[in-house]
Amino acid sequence: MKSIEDKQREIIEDFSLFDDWMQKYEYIIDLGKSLPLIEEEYKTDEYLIKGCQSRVWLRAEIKDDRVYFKADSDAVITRGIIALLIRVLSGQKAVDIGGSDLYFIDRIGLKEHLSPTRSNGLTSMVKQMKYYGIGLQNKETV
Amino acid sequence: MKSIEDKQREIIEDFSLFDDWMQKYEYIIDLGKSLPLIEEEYKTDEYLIKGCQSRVWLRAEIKDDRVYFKADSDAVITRGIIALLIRVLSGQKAVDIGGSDLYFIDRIGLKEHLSPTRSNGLTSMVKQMKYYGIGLQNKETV
Amino acid sequence: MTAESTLVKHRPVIESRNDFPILSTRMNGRDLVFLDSAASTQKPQMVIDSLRKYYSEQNANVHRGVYALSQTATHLFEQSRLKVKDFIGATSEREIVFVRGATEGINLVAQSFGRKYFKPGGEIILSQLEHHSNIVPWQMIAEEKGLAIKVIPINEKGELRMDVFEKMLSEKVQMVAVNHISNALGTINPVKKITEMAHRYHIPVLIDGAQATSHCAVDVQDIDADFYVFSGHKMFGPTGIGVLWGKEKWLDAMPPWQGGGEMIQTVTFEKTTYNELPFKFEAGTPNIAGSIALGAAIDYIGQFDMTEIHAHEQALLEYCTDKLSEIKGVKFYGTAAQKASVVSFLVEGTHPYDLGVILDKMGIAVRTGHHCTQPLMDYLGIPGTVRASMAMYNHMEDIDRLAEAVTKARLMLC
Amino acid sequence: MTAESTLVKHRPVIESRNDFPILSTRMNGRDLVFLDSAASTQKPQMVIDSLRKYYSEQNANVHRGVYALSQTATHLFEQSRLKVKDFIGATSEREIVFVRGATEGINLVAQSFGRKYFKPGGEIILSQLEHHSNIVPWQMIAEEKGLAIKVIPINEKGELRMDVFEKMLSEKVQMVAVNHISNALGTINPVKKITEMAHRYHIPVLIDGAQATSHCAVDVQDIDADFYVFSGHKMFGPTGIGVLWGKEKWLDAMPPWQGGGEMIQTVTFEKTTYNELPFKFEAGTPNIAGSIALGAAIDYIGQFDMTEIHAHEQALLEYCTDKLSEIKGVKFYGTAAQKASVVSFLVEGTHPYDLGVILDKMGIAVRTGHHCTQPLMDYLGIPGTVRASMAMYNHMEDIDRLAEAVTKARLMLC
Ligand SMILES: Cc1ncc(COP(=O)(O)O)c(C=O)c1O
Ligand SMILES: Cc1ncc(COP(=O)(O)O)c(C=O)c1O
Repeated sequence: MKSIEDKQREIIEDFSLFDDWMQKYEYIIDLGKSLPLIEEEYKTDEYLIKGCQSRVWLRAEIKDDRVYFKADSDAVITRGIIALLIRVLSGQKAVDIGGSDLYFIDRIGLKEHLSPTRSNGLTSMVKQMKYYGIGLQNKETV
Repeated sequence: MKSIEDKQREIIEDFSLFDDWMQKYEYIIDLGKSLPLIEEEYKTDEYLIKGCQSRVWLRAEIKDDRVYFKADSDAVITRGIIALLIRVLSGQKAVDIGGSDLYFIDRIGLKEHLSPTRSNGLTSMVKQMKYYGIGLQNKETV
Repeated sequence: MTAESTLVKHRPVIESRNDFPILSTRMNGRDLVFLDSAASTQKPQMVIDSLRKYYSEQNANVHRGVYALSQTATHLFEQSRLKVKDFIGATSEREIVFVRGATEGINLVAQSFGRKYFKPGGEIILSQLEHHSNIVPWQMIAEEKGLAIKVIPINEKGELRMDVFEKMLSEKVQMVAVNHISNALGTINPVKKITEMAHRYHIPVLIDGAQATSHCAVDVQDIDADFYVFSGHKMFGPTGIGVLWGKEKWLDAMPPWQGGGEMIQTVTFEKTTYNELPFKFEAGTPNIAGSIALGAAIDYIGQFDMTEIHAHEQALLEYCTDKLSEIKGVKFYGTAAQKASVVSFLVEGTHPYDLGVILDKMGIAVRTGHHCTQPLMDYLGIPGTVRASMAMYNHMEDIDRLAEAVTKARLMLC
Repeated sequence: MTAESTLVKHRPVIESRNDFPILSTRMNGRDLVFLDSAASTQKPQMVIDSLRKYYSEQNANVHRGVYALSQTATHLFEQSRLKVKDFIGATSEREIVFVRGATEGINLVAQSFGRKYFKPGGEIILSQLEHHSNIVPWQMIAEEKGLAIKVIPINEKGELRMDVFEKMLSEKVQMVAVNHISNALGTINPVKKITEMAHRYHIPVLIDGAQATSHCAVDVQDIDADFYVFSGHKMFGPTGIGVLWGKEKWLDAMPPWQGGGEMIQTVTFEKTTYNELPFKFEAGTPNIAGSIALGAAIDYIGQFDMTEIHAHEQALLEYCTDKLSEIKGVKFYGTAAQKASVVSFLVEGTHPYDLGVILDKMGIAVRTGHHCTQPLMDYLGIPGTVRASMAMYNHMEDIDRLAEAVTKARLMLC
C-alpha cells in the first residue's frame, strides 16, 4: 500500500493536468458520483457529522493496525472531496493517520472546502478521521 | 414694563459690543455672580431642576396676570444665563411667556448652552418657565 | 405628502448601483453579482463616508461632555434618532431605541415585556415563516414563564393561513410576533390586518421588520403594531446597529433590561432611578458611529422614491422568476401573491450547497441552506434552498448572469 | 516572549499622534487638545481604513455563506477573535465573546451567570470606585434573586481598603466585581490579589477592564479572574464592539442570554439546541465591521511596546500633576500609588461645569461631572470633578495648554 505521502503526491499530479476550475470541479463531481456509498444502514445520526451546508456520514473500521473509512454526503462536491480524503487516508496505519499533514488539499486549490467557516462538515470529518487514527489504534471496530 | 421683544433686542445690542468670547463670558460670569439669589429655603428638591452637569432651582410667583421668577444654579455660567432669561421673562404676562420665542440666545451666540444635550438644566428650566406661563395664568402662587 | 415634497426630484433607482463600491469588485475573477441582500445589503459611499468623517472629525463619547466635540457627536447621534423616527413614521423619538439589530430588539421585548406581563398558561403566537431570531427569544421566555408557543401555518404558496390565525386568537394569547417579510420565501405578510385582529383580543403585536425597511415604506402608525424591530445592516447601513420601536405606553411601563451608564438618572448603592425614554433601554456607550451611519443610510434611501424602488424590485423578481423557470428542473419555494424580491429555489437532482459552490466560482453570490428558518425547511421537507435576493442596486443583467450560471451548474451537476 | 519577537522594532510612542486624524482638527478655533480618552479614545487611520476597506471590498454576512465574499468576511471576523485572544492571553478563542461593550459584557454575566448560580441571602461585593455599568446590572439581579450588595471602601488616596475587603469575604459572597482601573480617579487596582483572595472562598471574580486595555498589558491567565470585560471604543477601536472573556468552564455551564440566529445548532418549535462557544452567546448578526476594526486597533497597538506606552503615560501623569499643582486652589482627587494617566481635580471656588465650559472655548476637551460614578462622588462629597485623561497620543504640550487654560479660567471665574 502506498503511503499517505505518495497518495497526496499522486493527487497533486492528477490535478496539475486541469487548466481551469471547471475541469477540476467536473472531476470532483465525477468522483462524488462514483464514490462507493456507505451502506444505508449507517446513514444514521450515530454516524452523522453535522454541517450546516451539507451533511456527512463517516464510519471507520480497524483491521490489524490499519483504519478503513467509508463515508458519504448529501452534496456531491462534498462527496467528491470525501473521495479524495478516503483515497489518501483509508487503509493507512492508524498512527500515520493521526499525525498526517493533508497538504494536498491546499496544493490542488481546494483549501476553502476545508475551512471551518464553510460548515459543510468536512473540517469536522477530517478531525474525526484523525481522532480515529490517534485514539483507536487498539480497538477492533469503531 | 418693556416687552419680551424689547428686552431681547436690548440684550442682543449689549452683546454686540463684545469683540470675542472672553469678553462675552466675563460678562456672563459677572451676571452670574450678581444674580439676586433665591432664598436658601427654596433650594430644595421641590424647586430643583435636574441637570447632569449643573443644578438649577426655579421658583415662580404670579401677581395679577404676570409671572415673577427667581432662580439659581450651582454653576456660575449657568447662573449668568439664568440672569438673562429672568431679565427677559420675569414680570411678563403669563400668556406672553407661554408663547415666547427666545431667539436672543441664538443671536448672542449662546445657543449651545440651551441645547438639550448640554444637560446643565437650562433647557428644562426654559420649558418649565413656559409651562408656568401657559398653565398657571389663573392661579395665585406656584 | 405636502405640496412641497411632491416637487422633490428623486434620483432614478437604476443609478444607485454606482453608489456601492463593492459592486464594482470581482469575485473569483468574475465581476461580482451580489444576490444575497436579504442576508446583508451592501453599503453606499455615503454611509462609508459617514463613518470615516465621524471618526476623523467628530468622535467623542455622547451625552455627558461639555466640550464642542462631544456636543457635536451627541447632536449627530440624536439627529439620527429623529431620522429613524421620521423614516418609520413614529410619533416621538422617545419611542426609538437603538439596539444591535433586530435580534436584540426582539430579545429586549421578550425579556423585559415578557418578565413583566407574561402569565403561566398563556400562549405566544408565531408563524411557520419565522426566522430563528423571532423564535428562540420567545421559546426562552416561554419556558421560563410557562407559556406555550403556537404557530400560524402556511398554505402551499407560503402565505399565512389567516383563517387559522383567526381561530387561534383567544384571551390566552399574550403576544403575537410575526415578520413583515419572510427572509426565506419573500412572502409579504398582512401585518396591519394581523395587528387589527390581535388587538380585538387586546393582544400586543411585535413585527419583525428586518426584511422590510429597504424594500417598502414602513409606517408604524398605520400598521399600529405595538413593537417593530429592524437591522441597519439590512438597509444599507452598518453592522451592529438596529432599532426597536415601541409604543410609548409600553416602553414606559416596561422595566429596563440592561443596566449601566446612560440608562440611569441617579445611582446609589441602595437605590437607582432610571432615565427617561429612550435612554432607559440604552445601557452603556451606544454604537455612536453606527447610529449616525444608519442616519446616513436613511438619507441615502431618501434620495429615491420608495414606490420606484419597490417597482424596480418587483420587475427584478418577475424577470428572475421567468428566467429561472425556463431552466429544466427548477422548483420554486414561496409563490405568494404579495412577495418581495426573494427567489428561493432548488434544481431537481442537485443539492443547494453544490449549486452555491459552482455559482460562487462564476462570481455569483447567493445564499444556500436553511436561512435561519429550520422549522420552515422542516415543514417544506427540504434541507434548504438556493436563495437569490435582490435589492435596489441590482440590474436585469445580474439576473441574466444568474440564469446562465444556474444552467451551466445544472449541466455540471446532473 | 520568544527570541524572534524580541527582534521586533517597535515604533516610538511619541509618533502615534500623527496617526489620529482628529488630533489635527480645531475646536472653537483652537488646535484641539483632547484629554478625554477615558470616555472614549480617538481612532487611528488604520482603524478608519479597516472600516472603509471592509464595507468597500469585503462586506457580507458571516458564518453561513458559501460564496467567497462571505468566506472572507467570516475569516476576517474570526481572525479578529484570535487577535483578541492573543491580546489578553486567553487560552482559547472559545472564551472570547463579542458584545457591544463592557456594559453589555457585565449584563450578560449578571443575568446569565446570576440567574443560574445566585442564591437568595447571598452577597455581591463591588467597590466604592465602580462605574455605574459595574453597579446597576448587579443591583438588578440582586433585587431579582434576593442578594445584598456590599461595597469595598477606599482610603483617602482613592485606593481600595484591602484589609476591609479581606474581612468582607465569606461563604455568603457569590461574586466579586471590581474594575481594573478606576475611570474617575485612575487608581490601578490589585486585581490579581483580589482574585486570589476571592478564590480562597471559591468566589468567582469579574474584572471590568474598560479602562485598562489601552494603558497596560492585560494577561487574563495571570490575573486568573473568571470574567474580564472591555470596550473597543476605549482602546482606539470603533464604538459598538467590546469583549467578554470568561473561563471556558463557566461559559460552558452558563445558559444563553439572548436567543436568535448564530447562537443555535438546531431549531424546532418544540426544542432548540444551542451552538458551541463562543457562538452560544452571540445571537443575531454581530457587529462584523466593528469586530474586524477592533482587530485593526489591536494590530495598531501591537506596533508599539506596551511598557513604553505605559512609561509615556506615566510621564504625562506626573507632568500634569506637577503643572496643575502650581495653580492656586487646585485640589486633586485620587492620588493612589498605582495610578493610570487620569487626573481628577477641582479648583477652589469654581464649579467643574464652569471650568469645562471655559476650557472648551480654549480648545481643550476634558470631562466634567460625576463620570458615571455617582456613589464615589457622593462619598467624596462633591458634585463631580474636572477630569483630564491622557492616552498614548498625548504630548507634553497638551498639558502645557491645559495648565495655561486652567490658570486663565480660574482668573475669569474666581
Ligand atoms: C470603568 C468603566 N467601566 C465600564 C464602562 C462602560 O463602558 P461602555 O460604556 O463602553 O460599555 C466604562 C466607560 O465609561 C468605564 O470607564
Ligand atoms: C426576518 C428576519 N428576522 C430577523 C433577522 C435577524 O436580524 P439580525 O441578525 O440583524 O439581528 C433576520 C436576518 O437574517 C431576518 O431576515
